[in-house]
Amino acid sequence: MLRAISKDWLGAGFVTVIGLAILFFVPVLFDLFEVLQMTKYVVLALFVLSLAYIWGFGGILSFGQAGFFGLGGYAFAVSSINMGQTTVPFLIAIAVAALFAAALGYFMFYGRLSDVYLGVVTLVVTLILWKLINHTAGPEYVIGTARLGGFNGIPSIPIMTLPWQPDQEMEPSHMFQYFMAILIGVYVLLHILIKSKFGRIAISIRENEVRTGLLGYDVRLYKLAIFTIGGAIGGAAGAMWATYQTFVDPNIFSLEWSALCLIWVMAGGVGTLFGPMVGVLALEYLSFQLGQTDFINNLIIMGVILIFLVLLLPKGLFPTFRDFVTKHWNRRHE
Amino acid sequence: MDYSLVVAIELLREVAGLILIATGLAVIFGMMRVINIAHGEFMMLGGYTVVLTTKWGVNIWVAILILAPLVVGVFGILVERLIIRHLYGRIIDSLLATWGLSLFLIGFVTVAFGNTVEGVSTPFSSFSVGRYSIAIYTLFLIFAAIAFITSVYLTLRYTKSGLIARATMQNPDMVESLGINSKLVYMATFGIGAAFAGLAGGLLAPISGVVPGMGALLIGKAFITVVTGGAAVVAGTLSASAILGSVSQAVTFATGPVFGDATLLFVALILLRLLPQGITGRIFTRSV
Amino acid sequence: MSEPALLATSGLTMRFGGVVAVDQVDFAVKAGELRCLIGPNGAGKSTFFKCLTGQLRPTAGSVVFADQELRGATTHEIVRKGIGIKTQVPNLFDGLPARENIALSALQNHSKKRSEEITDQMLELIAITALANRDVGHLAHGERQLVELAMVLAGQPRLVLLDEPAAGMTAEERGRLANVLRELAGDMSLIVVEHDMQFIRDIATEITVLHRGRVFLEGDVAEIMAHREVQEIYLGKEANGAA
Amino acid sequence: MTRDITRRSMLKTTAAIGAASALPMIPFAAEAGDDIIVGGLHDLSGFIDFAGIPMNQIMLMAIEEINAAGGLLGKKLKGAVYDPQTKMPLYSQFATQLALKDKASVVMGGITSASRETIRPILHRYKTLYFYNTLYEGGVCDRNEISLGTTPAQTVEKLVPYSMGLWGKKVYTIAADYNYGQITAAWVKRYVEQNGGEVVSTDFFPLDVTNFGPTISKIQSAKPDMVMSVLVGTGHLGFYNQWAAAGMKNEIPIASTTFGAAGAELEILKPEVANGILTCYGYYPSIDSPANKEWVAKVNKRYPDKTPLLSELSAFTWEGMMIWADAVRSAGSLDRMKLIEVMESGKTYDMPSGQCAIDPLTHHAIRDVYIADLQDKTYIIKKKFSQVQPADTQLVCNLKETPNANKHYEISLE
Repeated sequence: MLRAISKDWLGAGFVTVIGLAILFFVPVLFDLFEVLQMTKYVVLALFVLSLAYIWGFGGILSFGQAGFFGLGGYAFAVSSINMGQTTVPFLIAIAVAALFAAALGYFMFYGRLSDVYLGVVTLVVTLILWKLINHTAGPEYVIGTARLGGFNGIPSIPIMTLPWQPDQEMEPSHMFQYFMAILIGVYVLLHILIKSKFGRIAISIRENEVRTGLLGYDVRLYKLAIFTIGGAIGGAAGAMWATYQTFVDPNIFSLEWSALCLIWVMAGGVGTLFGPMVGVLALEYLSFQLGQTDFINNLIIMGVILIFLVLLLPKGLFPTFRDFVTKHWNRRHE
Repeated sequence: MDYSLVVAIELLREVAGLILIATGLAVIFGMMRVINIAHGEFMMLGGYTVVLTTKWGVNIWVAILILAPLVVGVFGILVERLIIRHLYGRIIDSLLATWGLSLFLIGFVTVAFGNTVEGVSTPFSSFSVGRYSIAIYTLFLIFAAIAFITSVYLTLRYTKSGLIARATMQNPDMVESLGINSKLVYMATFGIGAAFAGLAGGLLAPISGVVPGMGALLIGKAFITVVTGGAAVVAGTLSASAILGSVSQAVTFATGPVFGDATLLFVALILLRLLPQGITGRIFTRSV
Repeated sequence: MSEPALLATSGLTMRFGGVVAVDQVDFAVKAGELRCLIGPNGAGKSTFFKCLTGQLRPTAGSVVFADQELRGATTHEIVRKGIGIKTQVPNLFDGLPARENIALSALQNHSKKRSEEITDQMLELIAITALANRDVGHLAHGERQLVELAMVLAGQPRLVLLDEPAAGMTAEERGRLANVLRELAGDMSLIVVEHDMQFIRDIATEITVLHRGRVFLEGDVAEIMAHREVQEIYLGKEANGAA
Repeated sequence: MTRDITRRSMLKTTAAIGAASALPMIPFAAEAGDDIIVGGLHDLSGFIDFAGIPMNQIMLMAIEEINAAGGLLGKKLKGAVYDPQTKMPLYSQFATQLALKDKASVVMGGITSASRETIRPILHRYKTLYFYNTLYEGGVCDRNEISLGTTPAQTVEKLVPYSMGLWGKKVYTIAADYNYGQITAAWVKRYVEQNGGEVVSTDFFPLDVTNFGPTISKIQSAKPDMVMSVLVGTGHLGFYNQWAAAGMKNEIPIASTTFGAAGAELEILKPEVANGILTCYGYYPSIDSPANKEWVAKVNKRYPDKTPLLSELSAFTWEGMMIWADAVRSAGSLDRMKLIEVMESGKTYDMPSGQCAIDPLTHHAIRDVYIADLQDKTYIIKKKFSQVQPADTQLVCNLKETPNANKHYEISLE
């Protein structure tokens, strides 16, 4: 017990220290292009945390995590174009995604839906969002001064500013550091949350929902809270994505994004926060490298990798690696 | 009057289309708890089988009704042996693996056959309903779907293998204790599901574009139909196809295809909300 | 009735379509009482149990616990009012150690530190301290039953509902359980749904017999055991079958 | 196709260098050397690879030809080719890489408007000259971009009166439900009305629609003289098959400014389905001019096994390369502003597609446009229009007045 707890905190502390080191040293050591690439991984890592948390530590499998990502992105795009600043829009994006998650969560959890079936509802809702936003090509779909743009999406989204410097667009290296700080902050907060009473009950829901209810906990409320937190994080990531790319299009809601998010979590390992972030890095980097080669159709390679990942590393990269290390460590110390 | 008849035929055609694309998925899903994301690509393979074999001189009906299901069915058995059998009871893993398979197949077909293979033209001509003319092939599709679902029903209801299949759906753990080789049942099921997908792809080949990415256009609807339908293969697919197909097509006639599709999803959502345990409860009790 | 009942149902009815599983049951348990609920298969015991726990919403009638109406409340609300529920099949967090399981229950109303203390008390009370750090998924069925009981008690309920708590236990475990239940009675009320007549003899003071969804008879052990009709409808078949 | 890929030996070395240099954890040291880097961003896999692969092939062929003639400014050209896999995040990533790491002198590519709007601001920000060679809805106003594709005002304006003259004044429009479809449909309506006709209905279809039964019935009940198709993508291919199957092909004729744009429809649909569809583009392989015949022969010689689909997209990619190379030679420099000034000078280029110039106000091509009738997979050119202006973009864009513009305008016809 003691060992388990200290190990957990040690791991989280270690990850945080690495994160801070990356935050401070990357902009110094790497050139503009590499900083931009790493900013992308940071945003996606935050996105994947949203699912890693609700799935790994609340047992809620969402097939539609892209819905929150997309809502955050669109909310940020529309509000920042209208307001001419970015701090409030960032909060709006988080709020919109969180509110949508809360409403959807209420519909699902208080309707006593369960398990994968819940996954299907999240998937269908995201598909509806995708369909509808795709349909907004006409000039009548306008919010304030922001055209929704249908299939082509919203271009020219303002670049985020620091909350305390609203007049100055962030330099790429500052954006990287700002986003990295957000990522570290969310990671640490989630870790604290997981270790709290709330987190323990959330895990007990994942382990045995019925029993948790029989102990007098309002399972629906807990799930709703977890799902809403996940939605808020997804929305934040979406807003960061929008400002990073300076555009959003409906494909942000697509099945592909939801599936990618699932795959990153799966590949990294369900039930950890660190693993899925590694999963993002590994798979996105791979996809990027594949784009630079042309010896064979890239879909073939991605497909084969996915199949092998599932067949050979079913627990995910990080847990497999961790178990391997622990096993050897124990052997040496026995 | 003519117009109502035309609308009715189109409604039936949409329902028939859903039945065709969903049944294979439903068989695999209902019996094996495997969500085959590559189902759309299995249909694409069926389409390619028809397009390529007719090009080599094979009669189009042989290609659609025999070769497409045969080729894709054999391929399905291969996939089951190589990939799926390692993943029973792991619903999410099987989903990811079949997604990988789907990407692989799109890429592979593109490389092997190219993405611009000349299609087949639609057999039969058209007939007139008043001032409207309708492709006879539309009627053929409707009858094909009826024949298809009827034969699935009869097989499940009256044959020994149908009995085994139903027993597997009720309680997969029991089958082994009845002295039946469940591995064989699963292999056959996956093969049959794949063959259905191949047949559907073959039947749709003459009226859609046969391209490597065509599966992605079909899988979403098929998936939603199956999930809405629930555990019972025939009743589920039939009822879900009927409701979703007719409602969405009616809305399409009234407004346009955008709201038709959105309505399909929305109706599915309402159905799932109203019948949460009744429809899918049995399938998912053991999952995740 | 000299003192007011802690839990009382009146006219409690549960219909499934045309079938009446529980038919206008009036039932009352006093504070500190240990009551057994028996009846042949299909007598409506389980349905009645689920009506009390909120897993089913009764068609008609009322359930009053400590002067509050429970009908329509959800399970967790009912638990919060002070009713502990032990289900028929042990329902545990298989991936977690026994200690963690029990602590999760105590956490409901207490701080982390206090709930650790309560957990230790419960482990001692049920005499399962030896199992404290083992994952409950790896325990034997009877051991799991005991862990679950400890878990329910850690929530410090005023009334505990137990559905066949002795199922799957060794004779030794069953004896231990009977002792614990007898000890608990007085501090809290207990309602035990049970099949095992030997176990009932060991613990019971008062027995309610359900038959065809109705209360057939109430009385103490000796009375019920001696009743001819009870023997016919219930003991005649069940006792032989169980023996 | 595999065989074509293995041929791209030169490309492989580029890719290998690119792969090694892109490891984010290793600070990039190797420089691209003295070569001039030409960036290519075309979808080589994913659902529009049928368009991207020929464009890429033609771009590489142009590089080879320029190198064979001694290169530019005494240096060799080197293609830096990436496959964005039809994913917008990869588009932005590779565009950034081309601009910042590969230090590309020019970037060719982007196929959908979405991909263009992804990379255009990036290349604008990092001052890397950009050629967009695809037909689109018009409205880009950016001095850093040269847009060579035709826009609705160039094609719809010609096709509508021509086909109405042949068939009649009642038009039914079916269009893809996105910006290109919406805007083109609006232009169709304007030109139909200007020519005294009537659009009886305009239906929009999401790109994933495959069943057109209801629409075909609706068209039959509206009884138009012709159908104007602005359908796009492989899902919409089903319309032509279902149209023919319903026996409508010989009843109501179809004109289109999208059919066969990248050549795929032509290959996939049987002649009995596709024959008789009237189209309008800035290029057809059957253009009867010495320049075009020579070019087509060159392409066939370079890719004898499987010849790339020749269409506006691939032909204009060639033209983009040639116009850029000419500017480099004239300016004697790779300086972006100098090249832009050369191209803005109103120079006329003789190209396989005919005569072409860059409109200095919009950076769009002023070019020859053709109307052709499709018969048995061959386009029979019916009419040629010389030097057609990009009148739509001219409505919203004037780079002489606002040289710093960096925007894609929605051209409103309200």
